[in-house]
Amino acid sequence: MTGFTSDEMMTIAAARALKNDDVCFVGIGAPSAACNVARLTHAPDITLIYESGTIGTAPDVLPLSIGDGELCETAVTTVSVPEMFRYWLQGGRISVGFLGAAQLDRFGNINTTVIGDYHRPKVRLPGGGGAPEIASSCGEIFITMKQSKRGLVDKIDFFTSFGHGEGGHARERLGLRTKGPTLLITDLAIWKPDPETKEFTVTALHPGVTREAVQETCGWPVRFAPGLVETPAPTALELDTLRALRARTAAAHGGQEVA
Amino acid sequence: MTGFTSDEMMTIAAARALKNDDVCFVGIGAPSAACNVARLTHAPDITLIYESGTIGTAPDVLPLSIGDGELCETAVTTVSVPEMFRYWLQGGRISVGFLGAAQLDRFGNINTTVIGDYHRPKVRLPGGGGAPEIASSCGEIFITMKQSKRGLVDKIDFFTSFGHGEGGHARERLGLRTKGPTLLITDLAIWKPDPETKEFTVTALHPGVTREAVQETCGWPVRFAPGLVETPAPTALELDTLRALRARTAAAHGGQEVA
Amino acid sequence: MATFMSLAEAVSGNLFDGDTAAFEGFTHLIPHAAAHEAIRQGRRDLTLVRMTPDIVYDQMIGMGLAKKLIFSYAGNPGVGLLRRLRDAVENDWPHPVEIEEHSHAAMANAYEAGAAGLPCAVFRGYKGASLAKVNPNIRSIICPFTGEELAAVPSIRPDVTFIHAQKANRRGDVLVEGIIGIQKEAVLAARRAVVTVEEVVEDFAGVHPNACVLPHWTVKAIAVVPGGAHPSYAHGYYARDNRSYLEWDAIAADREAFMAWMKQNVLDKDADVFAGRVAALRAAR
Amino acid sequence: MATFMSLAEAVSGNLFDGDTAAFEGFTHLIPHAAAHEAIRQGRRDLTLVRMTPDIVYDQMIGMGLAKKLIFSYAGNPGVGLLRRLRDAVENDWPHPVEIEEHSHAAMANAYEAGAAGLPCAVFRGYKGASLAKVNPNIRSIICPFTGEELAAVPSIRPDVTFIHAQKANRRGDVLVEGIIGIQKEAVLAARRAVVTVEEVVEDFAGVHPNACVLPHWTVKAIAVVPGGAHPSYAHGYYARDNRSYLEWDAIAADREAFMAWMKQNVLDKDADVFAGRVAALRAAR
Repeated sequence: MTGFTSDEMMTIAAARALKNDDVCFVGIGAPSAACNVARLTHAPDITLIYESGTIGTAPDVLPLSIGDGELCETAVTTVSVPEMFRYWLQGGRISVGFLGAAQLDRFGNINTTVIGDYHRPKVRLPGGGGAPEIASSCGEIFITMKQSKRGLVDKIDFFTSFGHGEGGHARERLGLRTKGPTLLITDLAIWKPDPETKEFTVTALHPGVTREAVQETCGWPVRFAPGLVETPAPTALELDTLRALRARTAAAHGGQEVA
Repeated sequence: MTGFTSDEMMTIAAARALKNDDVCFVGIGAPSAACNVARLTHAPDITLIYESGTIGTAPDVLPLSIGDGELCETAVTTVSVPEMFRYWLQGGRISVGFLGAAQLDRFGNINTTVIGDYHRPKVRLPGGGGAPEIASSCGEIFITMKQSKRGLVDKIDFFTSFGHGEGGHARERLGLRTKGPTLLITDLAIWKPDPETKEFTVTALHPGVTREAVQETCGWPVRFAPGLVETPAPTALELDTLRALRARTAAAHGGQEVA
Repeated sequence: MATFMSLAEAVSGNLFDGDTAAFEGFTHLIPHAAAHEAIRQGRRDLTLVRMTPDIVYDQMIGMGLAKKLIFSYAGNPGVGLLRRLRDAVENDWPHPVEIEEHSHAAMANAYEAGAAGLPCAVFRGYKGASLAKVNPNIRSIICPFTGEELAAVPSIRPDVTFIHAQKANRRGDVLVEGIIGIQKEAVLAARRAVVTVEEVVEDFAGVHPNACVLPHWTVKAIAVVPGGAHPSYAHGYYARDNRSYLEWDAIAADREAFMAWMKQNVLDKDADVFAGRVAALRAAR
Repeated sequence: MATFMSLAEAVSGNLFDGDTAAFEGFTHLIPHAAAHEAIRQGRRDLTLVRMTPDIVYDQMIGMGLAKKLIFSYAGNPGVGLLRRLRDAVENDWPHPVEIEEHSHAAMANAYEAGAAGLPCAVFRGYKGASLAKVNPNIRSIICPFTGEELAAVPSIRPDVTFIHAQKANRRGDVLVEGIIGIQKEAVLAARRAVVTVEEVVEDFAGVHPNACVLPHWTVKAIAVVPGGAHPSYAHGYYARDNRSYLEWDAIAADREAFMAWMKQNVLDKDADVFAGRVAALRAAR
């Protein structure tokens, strides 16, 4: 890996998954960067929605919170939070929900609530926010996170949001009519659920990444797809766009890093 | 009765019932005139709300519909119709609802739906519109209508909106926590519900009106309160205000009468 | 994705025999031009949804488009009854029309629930009201926390919703201002939405951030029809034609007068006539 | 009826020990000045309701005001965890805090139901989510038309809601613009509402007809506190103080550093300091 970082590769691979006609519910952090890189490269007409109520927003820099002023200033319209969750999310108008995770299991179930017991937690995490209903109401879910044994775990401590449950047809059994997690993009690889078992399976390794590196940073035995390919390296345009966005963001936020 | 019509007396008596700090849900026609006369005389700060979503409106002329443009132009704010019915009416923020009626019984139950059988009606009337929930959600209900045996009937054909049902504690039995009809203002008299039976009882006769005239235009045996008084005649200010409002309205609507 | 096209194309491509269709606009911005186009195209067996049917549905019912009507107040605002609707309900002319009647609160909540993707709306209503006895679609649920009985009605999910709005921008976003009524909900509750607009502007620069805007991806087709709400009005463009509402009472009172008026003013015309109809009303706004 | 008064009077007259209180503002317009006044007045045993507790509740919890917290996302936006809240939940410091945790969708619906005067909110949510197992206030109802199971949560009806807004007019009507969040619902759901504003204007002439305005009769008290949202922001007035959010992480990490910071910046100050805190941030907006 030369010329770009694994974090840049992750963000750019995530950006590529978005289409020009997607309506995307954006979480903060890595998803926000990926969505805006998509908008600034191959998907200029993508609709980005933040849960603060800003619909069709086009920020020049990445927001530090999901409710930064620029999101509103550049939005097509800004609605109330109840309307956002009722008409736009629950109403089924979002094609892609982009989520991060503190803990993730092989079936795309996410924990951002607690490490340990819920009532006497070892670590109290922020909780779900919009995630439980983003996971059930969006057409499909993309997940992005850096790999680590603490993050990709055999069993999550708490189901903050439901992915494919114990796998197979778990979603249908719950009455869910949306696809759930269809894509996991990490700093090392691209994963897609097996059509039958719904277990996340590596379908592409980022340039220079080995199978061993993926397994060493994952808490379950990794399956690799038969037709495993290499993720195309970032193009100059993609890298320039992401770096310029990050530079504008750093300047605007007074040198602050975006989490 | 000289110097004013019975219709003018009715409107002015209705206007007097409104207080400066009332928040009033206004029906069209006579209620609208009464509410605006109140606003232009003793209740300048009254909040008038029309079901089109216009809150705190102050029209210079009477609207022909509940959604005339001037209602919006002079309103403090204009909200959507679902918000109007959820936050403002059902939310319990309206102190007085003003209703008219095609048929009314002695307990303040109103029919504006059908004459005859619902499924094979003799006359199909407009229906309830906002009335069913205005009748249950407003703090109290004022009713205004001209007297006639066709209007004030022994039994209504259809309960479009519920007043005091069969009387007594019927509202409490239904779980209603609002007062329901507390005042009926006709072209001949002022009626209030008996504290026990909830039957409308005449408490004041308009100037020059006899008990016989009230009975002749009412379909049930009329009860008169012991302390029956005479409604004070319209003052010059009240009459001038109502007539000027009607003149401005006629001019603005191109000679059209307001129903 | 909104596509700009003629009103005739927008109607023929989105309204089909047997559809459940909503033409909404609460007194303001009533989509009369779209309704007239539906009449000209001779659509049949429609389930027509609208809180306040008024003239626009009186015409459609009288011309035989309606199989069923879902509504909450069937009057000519400020004038009186709807005579074509009455003739259908009382005398089955031109054919029987099934009715499903609600209160405004129920219809508003049902559109809201439709926009929110829910199967039903829950609200406090219909207490002691006879409609709950004659309409099997008025049911109840029990609050699992307080035990209170609340009313429930099915959400409204039209196959197609027609609205009239002030403006679209070049991308196809739609701006509705003033008395916004139930338009946003009616559009978002529908599978397809068709919007007629007064005009197309480059963008909505300077519009209030919380104005009612329907993004282009919520709308199927946009047709530019200046005056398309007449005799209703468009806030900022032209006033309500109160005289037409009054005159309608006499026209609709007689079947032959009605048919003659519809031939002359609807069947033999097209959407272009609406601009002329509001010309004299622009000064008043 | 809204009465203009000092923030100290507005808080002492409307917030009492044991109250259920909401301080709302979704990232934007967070009522920090009102929260600081509540801390100075030493209120206790509060049930604090807020979708996104963030710094404002981290401070109140750390200072011992909270008996219970009802929330849906407890993070320092863009920074990380809330260390005072964690210390209370994990270590009972300064005392145990009961938590009732929901999703954003549930909280938004619960405020909406509160504003709508309903006992509960009904929505499609919590499918497969563990919260439904640990929070007894997450229940379900069955749609009487389709049989679908929907989630139900109790509506939120605070004793008092505090919000910060851009403007009041002389009558006491309040204007909120930009990211309006949950403010209207939080005010209308409450028995009493207290609003801090950036400024008072003669009237809202020219404001968009569908802007978010809370009429004066929905508000109890208004206090003029320029900068009162700092380190949150006020659209059109000043930018978010992102640096303060980052710095909070270190301050809140240590109990003594926290107490010293609170003494210096809250207990020993009054509402007048907020104007100065945003002075340098006005240029950015």
